[in-house]
Amino acid sequence: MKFNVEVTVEFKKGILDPQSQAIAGAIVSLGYESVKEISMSKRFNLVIVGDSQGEVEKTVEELCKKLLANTVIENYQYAVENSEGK
Amino acid sequence: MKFNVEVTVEFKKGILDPQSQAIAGAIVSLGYESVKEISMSKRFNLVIVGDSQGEVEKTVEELCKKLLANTVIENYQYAVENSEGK
Amino acid sequence: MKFGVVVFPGSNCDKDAEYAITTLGYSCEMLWHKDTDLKDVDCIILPGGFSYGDYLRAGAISPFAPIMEKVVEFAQKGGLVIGICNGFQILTEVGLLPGVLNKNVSLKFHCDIAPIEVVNTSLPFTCSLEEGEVLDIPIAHGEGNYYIDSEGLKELKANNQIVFSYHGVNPNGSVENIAGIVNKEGNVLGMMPHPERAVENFLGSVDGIKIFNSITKWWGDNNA
Amino acid sequence: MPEKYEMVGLIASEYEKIVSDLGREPSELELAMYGVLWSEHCSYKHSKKLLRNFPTQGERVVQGPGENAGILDGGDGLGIVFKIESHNHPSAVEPYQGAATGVGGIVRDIFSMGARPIALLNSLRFGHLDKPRNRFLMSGVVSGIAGYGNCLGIPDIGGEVYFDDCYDENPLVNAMCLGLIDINKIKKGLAQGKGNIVMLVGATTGRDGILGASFASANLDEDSEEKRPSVQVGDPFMEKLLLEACMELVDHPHIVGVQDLGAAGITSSACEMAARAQSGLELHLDRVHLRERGMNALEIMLSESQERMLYVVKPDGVNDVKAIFDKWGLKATEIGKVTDSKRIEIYHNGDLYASIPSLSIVDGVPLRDPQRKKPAYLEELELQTWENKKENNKENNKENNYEEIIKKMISHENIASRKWIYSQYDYMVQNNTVLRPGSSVGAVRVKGSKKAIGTTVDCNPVYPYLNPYQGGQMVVLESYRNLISAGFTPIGITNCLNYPNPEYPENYYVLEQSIKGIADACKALNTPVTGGNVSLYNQGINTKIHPTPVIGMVGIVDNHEKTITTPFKGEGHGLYVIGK
Ligand SMILES: Nc1ncnc2c1ncn2[C@@H]1O[C@H](COP(=O)(O)OP(=O)(O)O)[C@@H](O)[C@H]1O
Repeated sequence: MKFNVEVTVEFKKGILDPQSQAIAGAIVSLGYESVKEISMSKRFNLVIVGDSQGEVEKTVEELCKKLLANTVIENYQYAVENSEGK
Repeated sequence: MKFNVEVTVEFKKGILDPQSQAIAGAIVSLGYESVKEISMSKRFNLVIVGDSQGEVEKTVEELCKKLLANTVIENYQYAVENSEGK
Repeated sequence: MKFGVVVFPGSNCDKDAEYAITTLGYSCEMLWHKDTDLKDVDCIILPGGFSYGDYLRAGAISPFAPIMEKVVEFAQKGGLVIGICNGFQILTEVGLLPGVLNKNVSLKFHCDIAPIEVVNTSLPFTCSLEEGEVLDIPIAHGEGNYYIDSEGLKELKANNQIVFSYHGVNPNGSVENIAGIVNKEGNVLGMMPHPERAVENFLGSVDGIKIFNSITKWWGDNNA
Repeated sequence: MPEKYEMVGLIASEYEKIVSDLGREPSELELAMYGVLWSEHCSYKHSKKLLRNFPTQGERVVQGPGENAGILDGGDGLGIVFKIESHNHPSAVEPYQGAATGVGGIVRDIFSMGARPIALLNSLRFGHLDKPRNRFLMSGVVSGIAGYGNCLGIPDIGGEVYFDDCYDENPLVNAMCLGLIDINKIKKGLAQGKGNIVMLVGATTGRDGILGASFASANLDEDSEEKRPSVQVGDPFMEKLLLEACMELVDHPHIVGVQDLGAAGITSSACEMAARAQSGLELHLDRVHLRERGMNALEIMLSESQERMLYVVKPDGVNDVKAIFDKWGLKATEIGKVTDSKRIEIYHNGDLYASIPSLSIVDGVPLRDPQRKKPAYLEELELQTWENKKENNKENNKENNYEEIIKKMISHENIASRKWIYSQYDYMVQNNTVLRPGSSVGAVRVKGSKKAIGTTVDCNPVYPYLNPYQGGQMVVLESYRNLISAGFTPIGITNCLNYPNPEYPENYYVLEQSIKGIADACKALNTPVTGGNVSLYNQGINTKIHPTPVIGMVGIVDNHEKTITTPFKGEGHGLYVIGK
């Protein structure tokens, strides 16, 4: 079965995020006063084959820990969806 | 009114994204054969105030074009949601 | 002739550009990003560095600096503008040059002295160089991988807009080994290599001088 | 249940000293402040006595140990400011950010003195690269150094890397920076003059890196994963702005003192600045510009958020300082003032949270004098005779296919080309680089003159391991040889002493012996020590590092055209071996 997986990786709360800060600064200097907050994160879209949702989730969990997220400073979240089930 | 906005910026199809490629390569070398595709994108979460959904969408559209995406190589998508309506 | 070097927050080759220009005996004004006065300069240099930290994309935030509105106007009127490294990235982001500069295929910053070949000698920036001549010019960048779609590339070639190409090794994966291009009109140059770093023998090369001398020669010929 | 002083890394006798210095039990904040300032990392309690062996004087020494960085007289009013620092434990946990913030910290040390940074170097140690984790660490560390230094526009002109199993659990990341200053414009970390204003400038203060100093003062163990939040994230862009703003203030007559915020954040900078000036400080934490809401006094005082500095300014200068930082898009906040109470007084929302004698917290730690014991392996080595050494060598040298041997040697990770590393560093920015990485020393020209400054970091850890005293000497001699063979006159050193846990007598013996070796070599060569850094507790569960005293030596030459590069210059030239 094929699964569509969406992983989001973002900075942990309280960790300095210079990139989002710089973007926020640019938005201010562009004069968009209506923008109150901005934060940036990474998203990964994967297609994974597997026999079960559980098996794929295990793979994703490992991938996040080993590769996609730097768990020292980042958190990750993911959603796994059977693409054939629809 | 306050709106939650989620913007996704990704490489256009057919344009080589060295970062996604490197991640794909790393996944192969880690031995995850079940992973068939991977692509990476940037996600921005914004809080914007405005009188109407339409007004906010206009702001977001401008921001994407001017700053958040480089439309030569990137596409963007967004979703605007009234956070007070709920 | 008078050069102007723009100082963005995070520029770090602004002083090197000034040093090269003044060492070669030309005059130089520093242009602060918040100002809107171009101080009557004849050629504007957008220097290397990490303007606004290169956050989001290299050069993405600089187009909104107040000075840039004037720089764009100046360029559109035919004024000479050179973007070196980060300056090249800014020129593509602000739309004065086509294409974009992606991350190096190695995903790593790369520093070296790179041989580059002169492709077009009909420009103010190259008029005293020879076609096919190879210059040794330092490179130092993480996002120098020039990309343009095939339509755009055709147009670049048709208009003879490719100015420099890497000779031998392509250090970053750029399309057609492109190291520098001009706009259609030929007055805005963007290049990843740093000619301002090749102006004294002990620095490893003096080939950068040839580029500065071309510009001043062209200026002299056209404004005498 | 551990005692409350144990929770902050202190021992019973230290706690007693605190109670006696204060004349009462410390408050929670006071104890935490003592905990970080009396940690090994900040107090040098295990090494201070040993460091007294170093020669710190000489006709060229303008500033010896004790300030943010040392300064040597380069002639004609030129001050050469330089220092080396370790960022070992943070790099073991998060290699990119650990190494990046290591660079950020050492660069701030240089420009807080008023000097413009002109060169970076780094000295790295990892376990062998056949282990994926070591490859991960090395590539993270190298890109962290590159990411930070390149953005600042300071050329990275040299370094060294060495691989050995002993660094498997505990890699070493030492960064060195050099800067130039007009000798009449030196800024010091002094909080002088009652009524002068204390300003916190640069980045906002967040919860990152709280307790980093005590993290550096313990072994790396399984819990290190849990200690992860103590890793800080660097923002080189912010540092570049801070650097330029500070450079603009170098000439300002109203600046009294400057210090960067490093380990232990506001606590260490404020206390050290007051102690040096024998003054007191009154700080109001509610004025500190915070990144996160709801931070308490303890978190603010111990935050190790990067890219911040403390300025002491005469009241008339406050507006100028604000204007210059504003020009660069940075915040400068008045957080307190200098007093003559000789105490550090910390207020939060009007309440007094701490009142500590500045000399007690900075210099009051009882110095330790641990047991020494010669390690058994050294005794054994000494018993080996020349004869049985030769026998051993025969065993190893069965292979006599020289081509094979040479191929094996040049492809060995400790000998192979380092270009993979240094091509990631911008080593040409600033237009001064005379000798690039790939030469035996790095060198930069001094603009406006023909002078060049040559510099090198070296340490072959095998020598101090096999013979701590002579090995210490040999490390200094290697740096010296590198400089003179490139045409420079060596004039002084900084050093980074990377050692395992000093509480073991064997480790302490080795530390003491190698310091004596370094000191004696420096005396003989007239290369005084102007500063350095001590990083103890470099060991893991199964391994401990070899003694690794990294020497950063500086030399000068009057004409940069007289420097000598390493490559062969032409066919037919003779080859000579000089010396014994
Ligand atoms: N970590 C590093 N950073 C920068 N340059 C380095 C680093 N490691 C090695 N180099 C450079 O590579 C060259 C060779 O290094 P090494 O094998 O350690 O030589 P040496 O025998 O001179 O110590 C030197 O020029 C050195 O400056």
